[in-house]
Amino acid sequence: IGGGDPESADTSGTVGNVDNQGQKTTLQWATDPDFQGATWNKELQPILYNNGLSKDIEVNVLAGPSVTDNRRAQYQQWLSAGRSKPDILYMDSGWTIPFVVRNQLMNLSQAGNFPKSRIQRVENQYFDASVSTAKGPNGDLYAVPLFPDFPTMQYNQNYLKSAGFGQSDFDKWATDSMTWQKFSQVTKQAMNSNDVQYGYTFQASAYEGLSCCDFNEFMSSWGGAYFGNPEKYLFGPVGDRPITVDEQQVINAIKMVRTFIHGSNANNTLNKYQGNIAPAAVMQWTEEPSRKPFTNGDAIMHRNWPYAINISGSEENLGKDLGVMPIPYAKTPKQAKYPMTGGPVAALGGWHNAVNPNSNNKEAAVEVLKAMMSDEFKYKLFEVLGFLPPEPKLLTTNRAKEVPVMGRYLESLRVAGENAIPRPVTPVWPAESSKIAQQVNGAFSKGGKPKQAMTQLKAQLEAIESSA
Amino acid sequence: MSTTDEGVRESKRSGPYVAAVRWMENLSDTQFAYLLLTPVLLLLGLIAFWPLLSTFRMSLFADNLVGSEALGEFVGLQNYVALLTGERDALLVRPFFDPATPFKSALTVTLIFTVTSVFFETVVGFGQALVLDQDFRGRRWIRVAIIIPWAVPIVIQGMIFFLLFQPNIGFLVDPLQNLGIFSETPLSNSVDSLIILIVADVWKTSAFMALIILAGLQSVDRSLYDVGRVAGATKYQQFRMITLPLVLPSVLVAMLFRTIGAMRIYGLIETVVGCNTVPSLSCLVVTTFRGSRMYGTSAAIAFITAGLIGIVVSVYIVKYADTETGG
Amino acid sequence: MATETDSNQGAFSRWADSAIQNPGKVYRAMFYVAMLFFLFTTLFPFYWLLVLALTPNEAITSFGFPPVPHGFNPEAFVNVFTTVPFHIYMFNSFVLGIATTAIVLVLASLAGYVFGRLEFPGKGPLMLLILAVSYFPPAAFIIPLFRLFTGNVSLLGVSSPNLFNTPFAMILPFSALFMPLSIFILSTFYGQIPDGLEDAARIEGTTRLGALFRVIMPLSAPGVATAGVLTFISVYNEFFFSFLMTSGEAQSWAPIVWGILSYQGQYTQLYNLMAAASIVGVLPVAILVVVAQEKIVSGLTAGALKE
Amino acid sequence: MGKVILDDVTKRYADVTAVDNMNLDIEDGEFVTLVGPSGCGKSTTLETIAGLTMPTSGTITIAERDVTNLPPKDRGIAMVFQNIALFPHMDVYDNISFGLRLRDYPKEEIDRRVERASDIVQLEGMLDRMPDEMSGGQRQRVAIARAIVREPEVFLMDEPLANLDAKLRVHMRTELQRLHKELDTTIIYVTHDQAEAMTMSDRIAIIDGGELQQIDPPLVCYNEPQNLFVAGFIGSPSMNFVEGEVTASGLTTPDFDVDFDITQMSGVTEGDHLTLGVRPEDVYLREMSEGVANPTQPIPAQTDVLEPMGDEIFVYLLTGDAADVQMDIEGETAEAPQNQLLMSIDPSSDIESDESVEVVLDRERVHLFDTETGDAISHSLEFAAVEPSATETEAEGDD
Amino acid sequence: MGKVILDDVTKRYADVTAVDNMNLDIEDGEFVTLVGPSGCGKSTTLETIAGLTMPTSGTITIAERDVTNLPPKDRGIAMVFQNIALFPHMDVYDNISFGLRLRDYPKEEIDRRVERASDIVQLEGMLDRMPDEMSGGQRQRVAIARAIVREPEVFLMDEPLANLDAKLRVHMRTELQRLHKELDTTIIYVTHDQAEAMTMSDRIAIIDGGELQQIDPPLVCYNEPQNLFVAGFIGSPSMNFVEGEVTASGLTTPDFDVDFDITQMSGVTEGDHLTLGVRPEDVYLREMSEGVANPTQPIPAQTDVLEPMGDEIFVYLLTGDAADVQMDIEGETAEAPQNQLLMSIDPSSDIESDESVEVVLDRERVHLFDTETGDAISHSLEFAAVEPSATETEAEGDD
Ligand SMILES: Nc1ncnc2c1ncn2[C@@H]1O[C@H](COP(=O)(O)OP(=O)(O)OP(=O)(O)O)[C@@H](O)[C@H]1O
Ligand SMILES: Nc1ncnc2c1ncn2[C@@H]1O[C@H](COP(=O)(O)OP(=O)(O)OP(=O)(O)O)[C@@H](O)[C@H]1O
Ligand SMILES: [Mg+2]
Ligand SMILES: [Mg+2]
Repeated sequence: IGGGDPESADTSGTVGNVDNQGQKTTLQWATDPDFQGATWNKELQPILYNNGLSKDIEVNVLAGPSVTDNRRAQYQQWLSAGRSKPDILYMDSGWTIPFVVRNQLMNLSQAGNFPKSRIQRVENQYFDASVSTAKGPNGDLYAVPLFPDFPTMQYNQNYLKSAGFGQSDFDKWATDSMTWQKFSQVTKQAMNSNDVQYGYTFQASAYEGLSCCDFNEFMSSWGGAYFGNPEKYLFGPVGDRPITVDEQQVINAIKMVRTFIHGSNANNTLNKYQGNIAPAAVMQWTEEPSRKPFTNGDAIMHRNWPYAINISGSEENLGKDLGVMPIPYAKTPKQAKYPMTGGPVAALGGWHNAVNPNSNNKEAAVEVLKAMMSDEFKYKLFEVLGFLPPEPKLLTTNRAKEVPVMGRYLESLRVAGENAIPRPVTPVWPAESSKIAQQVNGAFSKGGKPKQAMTQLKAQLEAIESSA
Repeated sequence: MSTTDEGVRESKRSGPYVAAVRWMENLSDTQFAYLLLTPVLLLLGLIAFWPLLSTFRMSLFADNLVGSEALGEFVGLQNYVALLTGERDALLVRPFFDPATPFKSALTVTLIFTVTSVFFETVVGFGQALVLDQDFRGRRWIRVAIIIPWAVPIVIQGMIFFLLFQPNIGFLVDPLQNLGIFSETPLSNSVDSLIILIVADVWKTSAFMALIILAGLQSVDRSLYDVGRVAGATKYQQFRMITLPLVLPSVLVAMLFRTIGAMRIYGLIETVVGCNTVPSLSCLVVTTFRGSRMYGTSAAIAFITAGLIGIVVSVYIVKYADTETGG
Repeated sequence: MATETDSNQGAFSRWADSAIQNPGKVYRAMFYVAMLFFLFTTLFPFYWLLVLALTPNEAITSFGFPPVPHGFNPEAFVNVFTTVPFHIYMFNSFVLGIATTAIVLVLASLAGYVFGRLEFPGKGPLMLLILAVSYFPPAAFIIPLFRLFTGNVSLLGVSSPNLFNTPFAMILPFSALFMPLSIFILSTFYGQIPDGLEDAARIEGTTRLGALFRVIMPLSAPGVATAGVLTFISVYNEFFFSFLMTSGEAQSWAPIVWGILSYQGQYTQLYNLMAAASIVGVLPVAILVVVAQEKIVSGLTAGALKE
Repeated sequence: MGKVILDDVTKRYADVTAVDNMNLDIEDGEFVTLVGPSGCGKSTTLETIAGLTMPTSGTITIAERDVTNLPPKDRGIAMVFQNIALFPHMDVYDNISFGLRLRDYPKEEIDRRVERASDIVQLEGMLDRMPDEMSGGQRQRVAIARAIVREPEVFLMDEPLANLDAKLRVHMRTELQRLHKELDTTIIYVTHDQAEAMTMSDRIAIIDGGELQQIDPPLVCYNEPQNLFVAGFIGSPSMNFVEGEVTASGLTTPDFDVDFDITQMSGVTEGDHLTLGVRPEDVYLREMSEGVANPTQPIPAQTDVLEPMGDEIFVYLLTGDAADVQMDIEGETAEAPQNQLLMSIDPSSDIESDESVEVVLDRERVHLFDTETGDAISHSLEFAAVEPSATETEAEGDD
Repeated sequence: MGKVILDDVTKRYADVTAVDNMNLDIEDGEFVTLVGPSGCGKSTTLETIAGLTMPTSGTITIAERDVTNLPPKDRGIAMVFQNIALFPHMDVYDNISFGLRLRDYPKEEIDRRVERASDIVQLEGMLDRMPDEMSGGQRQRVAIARAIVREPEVFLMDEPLANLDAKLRVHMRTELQRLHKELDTTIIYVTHDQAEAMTMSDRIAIIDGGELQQIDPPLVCYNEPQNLFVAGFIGSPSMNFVEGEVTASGLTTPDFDVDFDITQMSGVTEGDHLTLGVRPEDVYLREMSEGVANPTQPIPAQTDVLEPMGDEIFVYLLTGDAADVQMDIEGETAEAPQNQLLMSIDPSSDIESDESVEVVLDRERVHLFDTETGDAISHSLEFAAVEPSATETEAEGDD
């Protein structure tokens, strides 16, 4: 079964070299259906040519499934079978690393036509969290982030206004969000002063989204972590790192959520928090079911990805009444036990591009990645598809601010991006993720016992870690 | 002309075709049987048996999560042992078998699902087939109506039931909760979810049963009912003594394949509740296969699943063989 | 009120009396009750699908009972085709379905004849072997098959043809995996045809195979049609191989599941389009299948099964 | 109790009238046989009586109850089907006991009856065979046994002995008659075997084209057929028919004349077209006709084909002009061609083919029919030619 | 070309031997009829010839080719099945033309043949009916037509006329015989109708329990049956059998004696147990026996039941002691009980039941069989009693 071969160092390759051949090279880019058709041919590809890509290189979009698991399954299939197409692979930051670890992606750090300067630019200017999920254990770069994704807390200003909050609060929260405690009070207050169905909606179904993201945020914002110090252990070494899910701050995070759902009178809840602000339904909600009531004005607070900002913030929905702030926190970074935790942490999403090591056109593929790194391409992506630029500095420019809807909330997004925390993705993460989701979801439920669940989870994670 | 006529005709056609036909006609029953089975066996050999053998080989190797090679070293039956003793449960989405939590371990969930859904599908499918077997105006449209669920793709079937039981979308959660049937979040509750899955499966695949049983009903020689009627059989007696025994082989085939299908349930789970909530045997196969690239484990679970199915369906096989021999 | 129940009772007891005298009435009534019950239970979720299709995606929230569409948005049925080339996916599925069905019916007929009408050593074990194919989850086949169809398997130095993104990469596995069901159905039906008719055909000059295709198969028309319909719909709905044996583009023979999946985004699902697409994809098939089945059955058996 | 009455029963299929305005009045305990050409509606008549087919119009009464709309099971009948229709999934025992098991008879009673019935049809020891392991005749016997175990009020039997050999058939006939007496049931029986019809029935109903032609005791049908159809149908081999014209002195046919006193015959006038009918056994070689009290004039003929049957010989005679022509075997119908006469004689006669002979007819057994309508006019020419007696006195003694 | 030879053919089912060591040698163009009791193996024999059943042992030769292992289609046969076996999904035309269409005959040829065949079986105008819209007899005719359009070398017909009425049956017989001549085919025919067997066949093969009993021309079988079984089977009503013991003066039975010269009879010695057989038509009322050249002594008897058959009357006689006993109808077998004698007489006789009469037997037509083995010993007592002539000269003239 084919793996990546490091012999890809086809050093002599330059753009000119490809050019000299006078032959068209057609590359296949497996990517999201969003890129199909005119979007690519008319709007995005021309930008590449404007930014140094030879006209002899043509990129065809191979639209695959948008559902991330399905895409991963496809790649696993293709790469294991050693297929040479597609040349460029669009990869979830949540599962790029296992492919790297298995040598199934081309090492860009060793690619002849991907100079050190480029690598440095990625390392220095891109969101750190994103870059960390595109690198191998040896620190080499295997993928170039195309766009990142950070959840934020979105809210309906109307309800908060009638609860006595005002624009100044909103402005402040935009970059400097609040503690969970304050959050619960604000939400409760707004619920009391409005006739609204739901207070706070988020996603707590037993699925990947809970372990990678929603719960990861709750936990990290309490200063907790799955595997001890994220700076050291986030991506391994598997089997040789602490497992810290049974620490008190993790348990507290669960108790806090239990309070949100079941009220502080229920077992295993926290007193200082306002309870009953989230419906029990969150326990079976994923993104869309949780978003719908919010977009429709039936909820006050809602945690979701930037795509939801675009929808809820559009004119026919909440429009300007949509407020956005970074995710609230329980502990500040200083108070938090581990680095990278505490404060308005945001789970990292987003997608990278990597090169198929079996491709017959690796050089040309690298050229394409390089052209995609141009600012103009990133802006265009933001404008056309609403995908955030992967560099914090591009979020502060006027061009970015002019992008409809999303342009209004760039500051919040930047803060989120700077506090982003990747999931601890390793080859065993899928197994760990489902255990985490199960235990956490179980602990959230009415009769859940956080302490016991986390002790169990620790044992389960230990078993997984040790078996790998 | 007369007598030699056929002879002439026969000899006019000659050559390899006639030779081949003659050769085939002269084969003994056994030879002929194997000849006719050749294409099927070739196809299955290439597309089914060979891959299965190769997968079986995979099941004898350790998982390799990290390296570039898909498989680790040869470990013999260790994967099977680890799975059956529960040693590998940690790496599975849910334990393979855990009597303490029957609704959260793959084997028990699968068996509960299979027994219940096949039972209801048989009853409902038989009922539908009996209705469709009647002659009435508009029967064709009723038939469309009954077939429709079977034609619905699993993704959509999943979506239908997923949305029906979403608190802010569907309309079934509150009433069912008020009746005390379901919890307020049925899709995060293993028991409720299993019930929903069974209902969804019965909805869709009863049509499968109905179609096969209907075909069986249509093949019954109508004059036997005349005999039955004259002999004084009530409708029910006709059903029990004539219809039922004569369609029994069809019913068994339908149940056999539904049982196999139910024991491999996956797609519906994935689209309605997810394998975390309702783990089936196939869930274990797919999650280890797609998620973690635990190919050895995955292959071993696949073979264990197949073995379990084999054990369960042997009940039918015995019954089926009975009806075949006219017993 | 009292009189009303009275007259109700009167009507009911009158009906009951006449029913006792004429049990045919009871059967008729039971029949209608059963029919309505089945109609309701099978169509209700489908109606729900229609409600979803007609409701704009953003308005898909808080339905009451009975659910009615929030808003009326028939454009969904148009958008289904403008968003992705759904008709091409449907076409692909049709081609795959018909090709698979044809292969399965021919091969399964041969095997069904063998298992249904002949006695020979090894019959039982062979049937079990073939049945065993369907015991395995599709995942158990995929790795070797994928390698086979991407030209990664070689025998005696000849490597397998690259069938990925061609219909064959799906038709072959479909045929193999749906074969056991058809074999079992057909052998059941073929086994029930009286020997006399096969004898008559052979006396008239058919070969054994000729008798199969000219007499046994037509006489088993309900069974053949059912096997065909089940196979066709199974292909139409198949997920695993449909998903992995093509890269997913309409022009790469991706079937209808890909069409429906393409209304799903990373986080969003266009429920209304998915619902509309499935109605568009399913309804014609169901009608076609029923009409075809009736045609097949009546065409092959003509009056044979009439009373 | 088992009186069966069909009142104006008609059954029409799309383009065929299978039963046409049938009126039958069958007494309790009577044994009535339906006969008629293939496709004349016998089975359909039984089916309407059984309730398997709804008549298009008319009513059916069994045992004084109008059963026209009753389901078969409430009509108190048992039936042997022409197509046998055994249950393929049941062995012989289960097939036979089917009706009894339906009625929850006690096991011993069922066993007893099944044993008796299988004795009657001589299937002892085959009770555990499946239908497809039996010969045609064996299956038919199972079907008979299945009906007789029921002991119903009315038996309907559709050619129940068609597949049995002569000896078994004789045996079965006796058994059925005994059963008929013993159970005192009404039996409506369809057969194409004349001997069966003749020996077993109280009355025979002859049907043609769905219409009842005659219903009478067997010998009445044989000796006094009401019309040409019945005359030709009953009796095997069939009655000889010769068309002719009435002259003053009797009947003139193309080949020979038969004289009789036309004044003695009501409704016959000179110039009428009549058909003369005479059965083969009533044609005698002139030299062997001593036993015939009242023969006709000798008729010259030539013998053609001889068919020795063991206990008799059938002699095909060519009369008149045709005596030179070879027998015309291209004939489209089963009726003998105009100029052919069939004679049945004793096997001891040493007649040869292609011999010139003279034959006579037994006047007492010559029938006359209206050629047009087919209705019978007379069943004997006895008195007509010899003694102008009684009835019509204005007779013109012409000879 | 259509010579059919069965050589030691045996067919065994699980527990039944359906055909037991059958040897048949059927000439080209011959018309052979198989008869025998139900279940004796007639259909099975045809099936082995057709190739539908593989014989357990033995070989089959058709037209000088060993076809034992050839498929049916290559044997040049057509067959009419006992169970008719029409293709229910085809209309009459398609059923009849099936074999021709298989052989790609031109459309016109097919039409021509189908039309002719449907004419022969009188199904004109029914070509577009489906089998289930036809009566039993009509279906059977379709089956016949399906076979005859093929014009093969060998016809196998399994009770092809069982469901037809007498007239049609006579017609069909003629047609089949004509076809037989015209096509010069070999026909192997199964029937349970004696008249059919007698009139149509060149030879009759009598089978019992799977074993061939006798194969001879019809009259030979009738007049010289080789054993008790054949004697009892052929002829309807059946031959009368009386068991007796040989005495010096002839045969003594419990009820009467028949004298003959036992010395004239090879293989018969005093004390042997023999069975006397005499056909009903060879039993005469003494006063009507003028025509009998060589009658036995008168036998006193009493008439019992009379069965008028139209052209003859069956008289059941009780002889000897039994003359006082009522006819025993509980009899288990179809054979007449020991002391009962059946006589067939002319319908003109005015005999009544319960009358005392004297009857004589026609010596020339009295058969003797070995009671034990059933083998025939003599088919006439003619010479035996009157003129001790020829053959054995050491005869002891005992009377
Ligand atoms: N498949 C079978 N299995 C067992 N026994 C069988 C099978 N087929 C026929 N037999 C037996 O073989 C014997 C001969 O059957 P066959 O059909 O040849 O009789 P037949 O002479 O045609 O009788 P009939 O006149 O009743 O049609 C019968 O006793 C029958 O029961
Ligand atoms: N379902 C039907 N559709 C149309 N015509 C039919 C149907 N059933 C019977 N017939 C016709 O009705 C007529 C009477 O049929 P029936 O079966 O009563 O005849 P039958 O007297 O029993 O003849 P046979 O002696 O041949 O059995 C026939 O001409 C037949 O073709
Ligand atoms: Mg009939
Ligand atoms: Mg037979």
